[in-house]
Formats: sequence, structure tokens, C-alpha cells
Amino acid sequence: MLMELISILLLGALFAWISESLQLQLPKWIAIATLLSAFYPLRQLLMELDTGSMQVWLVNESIEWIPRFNIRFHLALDGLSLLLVLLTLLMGLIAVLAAWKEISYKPGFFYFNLLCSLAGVIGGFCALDLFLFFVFWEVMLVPMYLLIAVWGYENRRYAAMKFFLFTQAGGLIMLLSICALVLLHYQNSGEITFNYFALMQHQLSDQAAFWVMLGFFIAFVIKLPIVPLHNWLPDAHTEAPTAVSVILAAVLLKTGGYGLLRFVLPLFPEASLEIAPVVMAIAAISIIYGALMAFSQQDLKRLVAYSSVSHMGFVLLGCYAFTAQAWQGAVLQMLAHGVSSAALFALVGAIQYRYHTRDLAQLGGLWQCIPKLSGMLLFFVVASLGMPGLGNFVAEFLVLVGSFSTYPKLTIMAATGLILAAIYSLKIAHQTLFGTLKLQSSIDLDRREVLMMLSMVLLLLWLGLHPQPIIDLAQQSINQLLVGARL
Amino acid sequence: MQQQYLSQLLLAVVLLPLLSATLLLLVALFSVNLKNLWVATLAVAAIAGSAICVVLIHLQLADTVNFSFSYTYANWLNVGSFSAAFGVYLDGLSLVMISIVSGVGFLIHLYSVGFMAKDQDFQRFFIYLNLFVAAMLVLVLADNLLMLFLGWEGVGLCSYLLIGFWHQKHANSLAANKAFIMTRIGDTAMAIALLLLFIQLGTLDIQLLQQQAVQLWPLQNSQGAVLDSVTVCALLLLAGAVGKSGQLPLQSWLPDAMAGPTPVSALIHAATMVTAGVYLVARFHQLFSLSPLAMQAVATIGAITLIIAATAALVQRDVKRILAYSTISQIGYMFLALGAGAYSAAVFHLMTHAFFKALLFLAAGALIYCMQHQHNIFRMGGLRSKLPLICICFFFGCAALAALPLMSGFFSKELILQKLLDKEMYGFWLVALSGAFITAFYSFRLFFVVFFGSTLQLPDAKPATSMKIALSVLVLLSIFGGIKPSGLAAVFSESELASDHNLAIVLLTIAVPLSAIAVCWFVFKKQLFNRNIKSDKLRGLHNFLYSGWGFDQLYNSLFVRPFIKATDSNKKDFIDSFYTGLSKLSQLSHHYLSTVQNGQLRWYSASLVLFSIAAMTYLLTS
Amino acid sequence: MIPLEQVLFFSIALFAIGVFGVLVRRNLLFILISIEIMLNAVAVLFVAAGNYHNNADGQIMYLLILTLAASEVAVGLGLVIQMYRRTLSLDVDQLASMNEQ
Amino acid sequence: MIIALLPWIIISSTALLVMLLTAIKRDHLYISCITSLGLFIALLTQTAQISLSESMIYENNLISINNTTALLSALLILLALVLSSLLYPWLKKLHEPSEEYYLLFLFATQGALVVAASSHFGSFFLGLELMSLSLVAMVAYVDKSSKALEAGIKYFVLSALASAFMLMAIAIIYLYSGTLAFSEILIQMSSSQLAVASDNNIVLSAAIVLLLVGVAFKLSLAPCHLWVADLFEGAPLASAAFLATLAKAAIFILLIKLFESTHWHQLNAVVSIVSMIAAASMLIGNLLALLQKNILRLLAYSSIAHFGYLLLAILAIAPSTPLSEQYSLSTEAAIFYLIAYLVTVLSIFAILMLLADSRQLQNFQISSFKGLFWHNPAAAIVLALLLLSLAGIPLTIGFVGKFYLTLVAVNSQLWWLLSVLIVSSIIGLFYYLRIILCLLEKTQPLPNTKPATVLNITILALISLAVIGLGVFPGQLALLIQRIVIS
Repeated sequence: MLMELISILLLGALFAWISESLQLQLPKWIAIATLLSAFYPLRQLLMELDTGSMQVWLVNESIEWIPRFNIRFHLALDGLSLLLVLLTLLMGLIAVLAAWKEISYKPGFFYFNLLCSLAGVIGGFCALDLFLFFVFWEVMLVPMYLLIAVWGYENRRYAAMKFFLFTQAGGLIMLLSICALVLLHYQNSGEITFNYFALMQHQLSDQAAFWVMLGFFIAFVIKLPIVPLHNWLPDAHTEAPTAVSVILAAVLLKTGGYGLLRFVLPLFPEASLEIAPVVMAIAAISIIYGALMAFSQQDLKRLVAYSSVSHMGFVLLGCYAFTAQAWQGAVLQMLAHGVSSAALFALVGAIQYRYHTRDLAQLGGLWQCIPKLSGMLLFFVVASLGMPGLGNFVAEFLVLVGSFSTYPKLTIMAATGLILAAIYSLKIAHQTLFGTLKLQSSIDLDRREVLMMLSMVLLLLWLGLHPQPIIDLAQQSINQLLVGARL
Repeated sequence: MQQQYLSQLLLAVVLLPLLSATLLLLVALFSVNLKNLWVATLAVAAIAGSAICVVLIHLQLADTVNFSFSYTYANWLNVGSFSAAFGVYLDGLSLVMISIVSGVGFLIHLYSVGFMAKDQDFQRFFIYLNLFVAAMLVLVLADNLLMLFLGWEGVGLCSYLLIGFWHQKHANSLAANKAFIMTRIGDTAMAIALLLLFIQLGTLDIQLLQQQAVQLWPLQNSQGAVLDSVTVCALLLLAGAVGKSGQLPLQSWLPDAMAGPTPVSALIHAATMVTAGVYLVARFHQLFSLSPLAMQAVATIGAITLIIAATAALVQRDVKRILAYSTISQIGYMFLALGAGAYSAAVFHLMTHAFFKALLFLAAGALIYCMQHQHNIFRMGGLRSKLPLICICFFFGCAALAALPLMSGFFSKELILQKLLDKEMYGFWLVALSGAFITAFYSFRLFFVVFFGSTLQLPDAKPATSMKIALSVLVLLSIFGGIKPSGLAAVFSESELASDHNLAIVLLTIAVPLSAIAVCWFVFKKQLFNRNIKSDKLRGLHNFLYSGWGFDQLYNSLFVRPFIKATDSNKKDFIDSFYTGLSKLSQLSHHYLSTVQNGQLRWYSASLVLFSIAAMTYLLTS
Repeated sequence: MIPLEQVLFFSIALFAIGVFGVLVRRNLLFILISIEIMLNAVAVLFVAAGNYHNNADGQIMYLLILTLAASEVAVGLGLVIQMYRRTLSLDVDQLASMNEQ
Repeated sequence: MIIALLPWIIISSTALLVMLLTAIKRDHLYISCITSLGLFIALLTQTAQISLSESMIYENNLISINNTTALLSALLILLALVLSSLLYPWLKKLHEPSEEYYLLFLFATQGALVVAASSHFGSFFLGLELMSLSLVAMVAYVDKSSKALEAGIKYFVLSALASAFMLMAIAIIYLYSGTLAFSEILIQMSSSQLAVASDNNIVLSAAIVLLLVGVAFKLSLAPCHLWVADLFEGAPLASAAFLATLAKAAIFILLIKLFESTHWHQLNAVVSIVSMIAAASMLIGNLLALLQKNILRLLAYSSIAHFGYLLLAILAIAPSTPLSEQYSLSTEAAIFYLIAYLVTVLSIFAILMLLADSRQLQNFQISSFKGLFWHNPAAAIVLALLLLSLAGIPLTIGFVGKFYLTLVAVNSQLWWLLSVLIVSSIIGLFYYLRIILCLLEKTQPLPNTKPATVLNITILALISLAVIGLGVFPGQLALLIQRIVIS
């Protein structure tokens, strides 16, 4: 099922590339078709999905890969993965729609890379063999790199390079940790294996556990990203084309949070519990620091990028509070931020497409000429400042509730992030939408964009007003974590 | 059966405005052009609908004196021990509130139809207004704190949108930001209170929570008032209330909020939203009563705000700013009452205030509407004959505000003073009394300056019919609205029988405003109001009062400027310089290493020799 | 017979001279010669060592070195001629067309 | 015995045949066919040995051919074969008498094989000289280019110097131990009264240093690396390719054997110096390549770094305290990485030889690759893949090699070398990506883009098959190596 899913995406990517030579409009249609047909393998699962009586692993596929090290091509799906896979596919659709008019140069190769990176991400969300996970983790970078480096804006090379180097550094450290973990496991079990479950069984000595955990942690935190390892993000976002920013914000950052929830916490519960206070502090700092940086930016995309840093801080906060609410909050935050930031980037992209600038100083008064776009922008701005009734609020509130009991001071620190969020979010609205119109007017959102945005609006409202199904879906995975942490 | 009926009615009350808002929004989104008439009909009809529902609820509950009704419609979220639902809780308090919201809301909608008729953003205005009413109703009906917070933030958002409604003007959007951010500060404190309450009591259901609080935290005597958890919770909640209700120290957004259209000022920044803070404290009166310290804090904040705002109102020139400051000070009265434990009195004053302040604002709106958007009262004068209706409205509004006998305001304010005396809080009583004096003074200053004296500018328009209707209804309300709603006492479990009114006191409370008016009239006759002040000491005082005791300047220099400076200083993100430094380093070393590659054969062979010598020395030394 | 140490020091000295020659001489021909000197120094040592251990390896190595020296000279001279044909000098310092500057 | 030496006999007889035929009648095509044929037969016999005889070990005191050696010499022959097949079109382009080149080529190959199989300083020395002298001729082969001559002279002098050093070392070691066979030296040395008597082993340590310097020079390890860049730039492509692959591989194979069979790693002196060399090579190599403009020089520098990585595997063979008992693992790692590297580099040279004629490639400046991706996609894609493989990105053979390396390095806890590895491979990534960026740059398609010939296409296809195929499914190769190493 999952293998079908991934291979569908890869095949679609190839077709998209080939079709370029036939007709320049073809690739995007193929991309859309591919993403839609990617739901086909999941149909049965989604049909008879019953969150009430659901076992942890919905799907579990495994075939031999590298017998020398007993490495298997092992894909599996639980509630958490399913949620993120769905998010990936949806945001993929959004990204393709966002790229619809913008990408005219070599569209085939563009969509090839887009779909490949999506395939890589989905693989990462499903892989349960550490080697396999690492492979996907790295593979999704290359197409991402190309997307930024070829179709990006002025300073794209620098940004792409920075993005790749940062993540690669994390990746290598993680590879180190994986090797160490496997060898330690070999030492007292006598068999080499990269299997998630096998490695989860075995107990490390405290010190060893700490160092190995640190390797994973750094890799994931770079991807998340967390201050002070966040610097690749603003550049990457600023220079990437709209669709790629959407994918970056909505999906790629989530792999970091997913990694924490899937690997770091279950594999090293004690060690994680040990460093939890420090991590919580870091998270709180990066929430506030990100917000402050966001406020000081003049480039709209940069502003939104820094706001992502601030929001992902909540994910980290949730991961290390070790309570069910906090973990649920982290998951919800990943989804909600995925949608809201994707929408924001899409809208900023739309503005850039119309006015060829992202500079707040040059924008202003857009409401007078493009009210629909402005309304949408206002909506998502409000969402990102955590308006109750929208996904982000529920997520952040759950995170705070979960972490307050154990770390009251840090939680209050993080809560001040809400004020700062309001400040920088309103800055966006104030500088772009209101005041006197500085630029010549332009066409408003067309039907495609309105529908695209409306779908995301509905998603956010759903997350905000009726998140229970999602919570139930993730509950099993969260329970696993609780069991692992012996809470 | 009755349960079902009530729950459906309440649902309708909330959903009608919401639905009309969404409908209008979607229509706008898919760029279907709608005639203003249709928009107005839909919007007003929705509010009318919910108002009718409220009336039905009244009829349903007419016979029952002490009732409390709660109903859960749907589950919201439910994680482990944490759970919140979409549920309503109806008792005397919330009934009063929804009556005010839907009733006054309806009148103001009606008024707006006329007032906004020429505005090209007619539709957007009504979307926002409907949305606001819905959110406000959610706020007052919520049975758990999370849902209350939903409404709480919702009204905040709508107020933001409506203050900045005329977004072409930069200043308006700035005022909107100020309003939202300052309230947000309070809201965040309130959110923390939510967390704390949940952790301490394990629930967010308001009633349940308070019962548990009563059991968990025994009342401790006032002198031994330490910062125990109940006090902390209460104070955090209070911070939220203060933010919303424009009390000290978060009051300075309210005068700027007058940038919005006048109906908005009437609905949001006079009648309903700004009194949400009062509602909150009243709603949590059990919790507050547990902590004397918190109660004192409430009373003190109320008293100080009362005086500051009233004195600020004395010297304003903009008619709307005068009313804004008077709103602040009236809410100060309510807080004072709450702090004194006179909850029902506070809510009573809330109601009457909603009537006469709405009236005053709408009248002011009509005035501005007729006077080519003239806000400065000293550019007007002698309009008594030109705009008789507005003059009447103003008269009764000011009378109620000044608590002249037999006006609605009189009963509520008199009750507050009475309660203060009963509670032997003489200091506060004096403050309240002097406040009453100042209130009467500034309200009639406004009245005299605008409607008496020589005519400076002629009106060029007449108020529209819908406006007239709304105004006249409100006039009646603010005259005869002084009937204390039954059921409040039951909510706050107070003794219904009012303590025997000491005649002397009553006379005093009547005399104070009258004397104030007399003084005012005298001063007006002497032309002292619009004369520019000679002695700069006095001018300094005047400016100080005019700027609302200089809170804006204080906050600017204390928070805003430092914040901006700090963030701007780090625009480039100093952490990045570390990474750039790394790349610089590697480039530098690349260049140094390259210089070794000079292509000289003999140097190459020398390098071999040198290395071997170095290695040998290393081996020998080690 | 000659003590082993002296042979060792002798050959090392000779080797050092050779190295020195390679480093200081600019002329390709002389560099060639210095290399020959180094090789011969090694050869001497081999002979002596073989003699000391009285097994034949040392002498065999000596023969191999001789052949190596011969072939190196052959190739080396070829290069010398080429170089002289190209740049009418044998100064190796002129051979610096390829570098990082 | 005859079977063991059959490949050598075949190759050298081919060499003789070529010589005779050249004397009789010059015909380029014949000669090249014969060369390839001879190499092909030799390859067949070599592989036959590996496959049929379970543990075929041929020992005498000069040479020892065990399974590992057999495998690796098969690899060497394979590389030679591929290279020789590329020689014909390439030599035709530069108008020189080309037959002798094949002769030299065969001799060099033979030398490499001898070095790889030698177990005695005598044979080692002979093989080495055979290889390097023929290489000198090959480097200086092209008559017209002055660069070639310069490179030739440099290589000649320096390699002579290096061999002199090695000889000196050998002589001294012989003096102290009285034997020239690798396996006996240490035993003898410990027993011989001379070494014991003169406990001040200044001379002996000097000898060790000289030997290491010689080896380091041949492998162009820092700090004996200065020559390699000039050589790669100046030498004819084929010679450079030979130098980069066979010449180095042969020495390295010997090194593996030394560290495996003899207990050299017990000399801390050797280990410490080697690890320093390794660290230095990794860093210096990558740093030198960082902003390099000439692709050949860049390859030279990257080769420095890669042999630095390889030294890690060598050092891992000398286990301090292994986490696990996988003794064979280190050898496997070394072999696998060697194979991966050789295949990749040879492929890169092949592509360069294919592109050499097209005039867009002036003197191998990286800038002259601009936009190759858009007007010669096949070559560009394969080149990009190869670079990714060098950078060690997953789904390429290079990654598997790097994975092996990390595994063994962690296994024998070379932590500080590992940290150097990570840092330097980040630096390395930078310049590989730089080239890929250059390939992707937006340019107008050139007017004179002639369609790729069948030969080119097949070569490219084979290369990508090898690099990607082995990258995605390394299982069989890994098993094979394990089997052979263990036996």
C-alpha cells in the first residue's frame, strides 16, 4: 500500500518530466493527477478507519533490502504517520496550485522535483528501519535543493546551499548516532539490525543513551528549526518559489517534529526526560526569539519564516513536556501550522506575483484594490496569532496546558509568545493591507486561488472547532509514547 | 420539553447572527453583488431574530424567579483529563447580558442602516457587526472558560476589525492595532489563569470550577491576604477583565478606539464589549469573594480609573472622546461596585449604562452625521433649535449619565453608593461621590457647549428615519430603564430587600449632580470653557488631563520605543554572523592553502623533506 | 672489516647529500644526478646489510636498484631532451605554469 | 600456481604482442582491440578464480594472492579494461602516434597488479617502479602540450625522490630485521639483537617515517599532496584517470593487506602519524577544492580528501577497542569504499573524455559547464549523479561507502577523526553542489548541439547503472565482499 503510494508519486514525477517535451502545460496536470491518484492506495484505510477500535499500526510492510546488515525496506503507518501523510498530499496539491501560473521555466523538471521531494517526505513519515529513514531523510533534500536553486529568487544559490549544508550536517550526525545505536545493540544482542522495534527494546547505559540521543536530537531540531540552528530557514523561505515555500513550511519542517515524536522520545525515554528542562527552555527562547525577529523584518516572506520558527517552538515545547495534552498539542500544532503557514506563503507569493515585491515598505493599502486576497491574508494572519476557533489556538493551548503542570515558569514565558505573535501578525496586516494604497491596483484572486484558500480556511476551522477525530487518530501513537516514558 | 425548547432558542440566539455573517461573507467572496437593502435586511433581521428569541426565553422563564439552565450541544476537544464542550449556561446574569446584547445590538444595527448608507463598504460593516454580536453572545452564554475565551477573543477581533474599518486612514489601523494588542496582554494573563485554574481544579466548567474552588480554598481574612493560588487566579482573571474593559492600567486604547464608525463605538466600546470585564468578574464572583485582596484590587482599580477618566473627560474637545472617557469612568463605577461585593448593583449599572451611553453615542453619531463629520464641540453651538431631536436625546442621555433623579442612571448609581455605605467603604464612597460630581459637570459641559450659546455652524443633513427610530427607543430606555432586573439577586445570592434608604444620603446623591450642573452652567455663561488658558501651570494641568494623564506617552517611552529599538538592533539576526563567520574562515583557509600550491617543483620536493623531518622530530619527542 | 654503523652513517650522509642536491639545484640534469646519488647511497646500505645478515637479498636488491637507476636515467634524459627542445634551458623553476595563482 | 598468475601472464604477453605488432605495422584500431581483448581475457580468468575456487590462496615469499587480493586485482583489471575501451576515441582526437600509449598502459597495469599482490619489498619495489616509470611516460606523452611535459617532469622527479625515500626506508628496515618479507619483518625485528641493542631506534623511526612519506606521496595524502593538482591538470586525461584510479588503488590495496596481515598497527608511531595524515588529508583536500575553478584540479583535491576518508577504514582495521566483534567489517568497508570511489572517479573521467571534444569545454573550467543540463541533459544528469555519489548522498554507491566507513569508524571509536570527517564532508558537499549548480544554470541552448553518439549513450547508461544500481541495491556486492573477506 505504502510502496504503491511512493511509487505512484515517483512514476508521476517521471511522466511529468517526460511530458514537458510534448507540451508545456501538461506537467502540472500530470502532477495534480498524480497527487489525487496517490489517495487511491489509502482509500480502503480511510474508508474503514475507526478511531475507537484501532490498533497502533494500521499498515506494516517489510521486504529484504541489504541482507549484509539485515536492513529491510520496512514501511509502516500509524495514526501520527497517517495524519502527516495526508497533510503532505493535501499541501502537495496546494503547492501545485500555487505554482500553477508562477512556474513557466522548465515546468516538467520542476514538478519532477516537487513530486520526488513529496515522495521522499512520505517515505520518511512511514519508514521504520533506521537506515531506510535516513535514506529518505537525505533523499528529500536533493530535489528540494534543486527547486530552490533553479526556480528561486535573486539570492537563491546562497539560500539553497545554506539549506542543504545545515540539514546535511544534521544528517551526518544522525548517521553517526544510528551507527552507534546499532552497534551498541549488536554488542549485547549479537545481531545487527536497524529495525525500529528491535532497537526500541534494548536498554542503553545512561551515558551512551545521552550521546546517541543527542545526535538524533540535533538533526531533528535543525529541521524543526529551533534557535540557534534556525538560520537556514529564513533564507530558504525568502528565496524559494511560492510552491516550494509552501512545501517547506507545511511539510518539510514537520519531519523534524515527527522525528522527535517517532524516534527520539521512544528510543531514549530516560535520556529525553533528563534533558527535558533544558529543551523546554530552548523551546521557550526560540518561541520568543522567533517572534521578535519576525517583528523586525521588512521582507514579508522573511517575516512569515521567522514566525514559523516561533510556532515550531511550540512543537518542541509540546514534545518535551511528557504529557498527553502536550503531545496532542504538538501534533495538532504541526498540522495547523502546516496549513496556516502554507496559506500565508501562498498569499505572499500571490502578492509577489502581482506586485513583484515583498518589501513591507513598498506595499500598503492592498485592501482597496484586492479585497479578497486581503481578506484571506487577514484571516490567516489572525489564525497564526492564535485566534480561538482556529487550529493554531487549540494546538498552542493544548501544548500550554500540557506543559504548565510541570514547567509553569517556562510555560508562562512561552505564553508571552502569544502577545508577540499578535504584535508581528498585526504588523503584517497593518503594513500590507491598510493605510494608503502605494502600488497600482491589480487583479484580485481568481476562482482557482479562492477555492484553494477556502479549502485551507475550512481545514483550519475544522482543526479549531472539531479536532476530536484527529486527536483520536493520534491517540494510539501518543499512548505508545506514554508507555515508553512510563508515565 | 422546556429544556429542549430553551436550548433550541439559545442556539438560535447565537447562530442567527453568525449565519447571516457567513452568508454575507461567502456572497462577497464569490463576488456576487448584493443591493445594500438586501444586506441590511438580512443583517438586521438576523439580530432581530435573536432578539425575539431572547424575548421568548424571557416569557419562558417569566414565572421562575431563581433559575439556572445549562445545556451541552457538542463536544469540542477531549484529551486525557482535559475536556471542553460547546455548552451554554443561562441564569439571571447571562439573561440580562443577552438581553442587552441582542436588544441594544438590534437598535444599533437599525441605526447603522441609516448611518452607513453612503459607505461603499456597507456589506463588510454588517458582516463584522453580525460577527461581533455572535461572538458577544458566545461570551456571555459560555458555560466553560475555554468557550468563554473563544467569545472573548472573538469580540476582540471584531473590535479590531471595526476600529480599523475605515482602513484607508493610517491612524485608524494604528488605533486598531493598539486596541487589539493592549487587550491581548490582558487576554494572555487570562489564558494563564485558565491554565492555572485547570491545573488546580481539574475542570474549566465555570460553575463546577467555582464550587470546587469554594470547597478547596477556604476564605482567609483580609489582613492575612497572601498571594495564594486563588488570589493569583483572581488577579489574572482581573487582568483580562481590565484589558477588555479599558480600566487602569490598560485603559488608554479606548479613547483611540473612537476611530471606528460611531455605531461601533456605541455597540462595542460603550454598551457591550467593554463591559465584558464586568461580566467576567460578576460571573466569577464566588471565586473573587474568596480572595479579599483581589476584591480590594478590583475596587481600587475601579476607583482610580473612575477619577482619572472623569477628569480626563472634563477637558476633551472631541465629542466622542468625551463619551469614551466617560465610558471608562462609568465602568470604573461598576468595578468599584464589584470590588465592594455589590455585584447586582454593578450589573444593574452595566445595563442602564448600556442604554444611556448607547443613546449618547448614537446621538453623537447623528450630530456628527449632520455636521459634516465635525467632532470638535467648540465648533458647534446653539444647535438646540436646529437639531431638536438630537438635542432631546443628548439631554436625556446626559441626565441619565449624570444620574439626575428618576433617570435610569440615577437608580443604579444611587444603589452603588448605597452599597458602598453599607459595606462601610467610606473612602470609596467619597471617591464615587466626587466622581458623580465630575460626571455631571462634564456631561452638561458637553450638552451646553453643543446646544446653547451662539450658532457657529449650520447642520447640512437630517438624521435618517432608521436612526430616529433607534434614538427614540433608546431615549425611552434610558429614562425608564431604571428597573433593576429580577433574578440578579438570586444569582449573587444577595438579600433582595434593599437596606432602608437614609434620606440624607439620598438627598446628597441628588444634590451633588444638580450642584455640578449649576456650576457648569455658571462657567458656561462666563465663556470659560473655550477660552484658552493663560497661566502655563494651568495649561500644563490642562494638557496633562487632556492626554488622559499622559499614559500614552508613558507607555511609548517605557515599552513601545525600547521594544522597537531592541528588535531593530537585531534585524540581521546576530546568530547568523556565526555561520557566515564559519564560511569566511573556510574560504580564508582555502586561500592560504592555495598559496602553497605555487607550482614550484623544488618547493614540492622540499615539502616532502620538510614533512619527513617534522614527522621524525615528532616521533622522537613523543 | 668496516663496522656496520659507519656504513650506515656513510650511506645516510650520501643520501642527505643527494636530497640536498635535489632541493638546491635548479638544473634538471643535476637533479637527475642527485637522485642517482641517493639511489646509490641506498644500494651501498643494502649491500652492507646483506653482508651483515649474510643472506642474498641485499645483493639482489642492489641489482634491482641498478636496473631502476638505469631506466630512470633513460626516462629522465628523454624528458631533459624534450624540455630543452621546448624551452632552451633546463631550469626547473621555469616549469611553474600550473599553480593556484 | 599457474592459475593464480594467469592474468599477469596474459597481460604481460599482451604487452609483448602489442610491442611486436607496433614494430611490424602501426594500426591503431588493431592495437586497441588487442589490448582490450587481452585485458578482457585476464579479467575473465581472474573472476573465474574468485568464483570457482572457494579459497584460492597462492603464497610464495615474493607474492601472495588470497581471495581479497584476487577480487581487488579483478577490480583493477576491470578499471583498466574500461579505460582502455575509452582510449580509442580519445587518442584518435589528439593526433599523436598512439600505439605506444597502449604499451605503457599495459605495463603500468601490470605494475599495479604486482604491487597489489606483493608480499615482499622486492616485488613491491619492482611493481611500483614498473608502474611509475610507465606513468611518467604516459603523463608526458602528448608532444605538443607543454603542460604535459611540465607535469611529466614534476611527476618524474618527485616520484623518483619518493621511491628513493622508500628504498632508504626499506634498506634500513632490512638492516634491522634481515628480511624483506612483510609478514616476517616485525617478528624478526623484535628478535634481532641489532634492533634490540640499539634501543635508540632513531634510525628505525626515521625509516618508518620515510616509508610513510613514500606511501603518502603515492596516494597524494596531505601534506605530500602538492604535486597531484598540477599533474591532473597537465597530464593527458587518460593518464590522469589511470593515476587517479589504478595507481592509487594498487598502493592502497597493499596498505590494506599490510594492516590486515602484519601487525603494523601495534606500532603506535605508525598509527598516530597515519591518523594525523588522515585528518590533514580530509580537511586540506576539501578546503583546497572549496573554490577551485578547474574541474581537474578539483578532482585532484577531492581525491586527496577521499583517500583521507579511506585511511579511516585502514585505521579501523587496527582496532583499539571494538564495540563489536565484526573484525572483517573494517576490511569490507575499506574495499567497498575503494570500489565505490574508483568506479565513480573513473566514470567522471570517462564523461570528461566524452565531452573533451565538444568545444564548450575549454580547458576544463567549471564555468564552461554552464547550462550543460539543458543542452546535454544525459551527460549532465550522469555527471550530477556522480558528484552526488562523491558527496555521499543516498541512493548512490558513494553513500553506501560512506555508510560503511562511518559504521567501522564508530565501531572502533575514532571519535575525533569522525568529527573531522563530518566537518570536511560538509565542506566537500559545498563544492560538489557548486558544480551541480553550474550545470543547472539558465542559459540559451547552444546552436551546435550535435546528438550524442550510440557509444556515449551506452557508456553513460552503464555508468549510471553502476552508480545508481549499486547505490540502491548494494546487497549482493556487500555479501560478495563479506564472503571473500571472511574466507
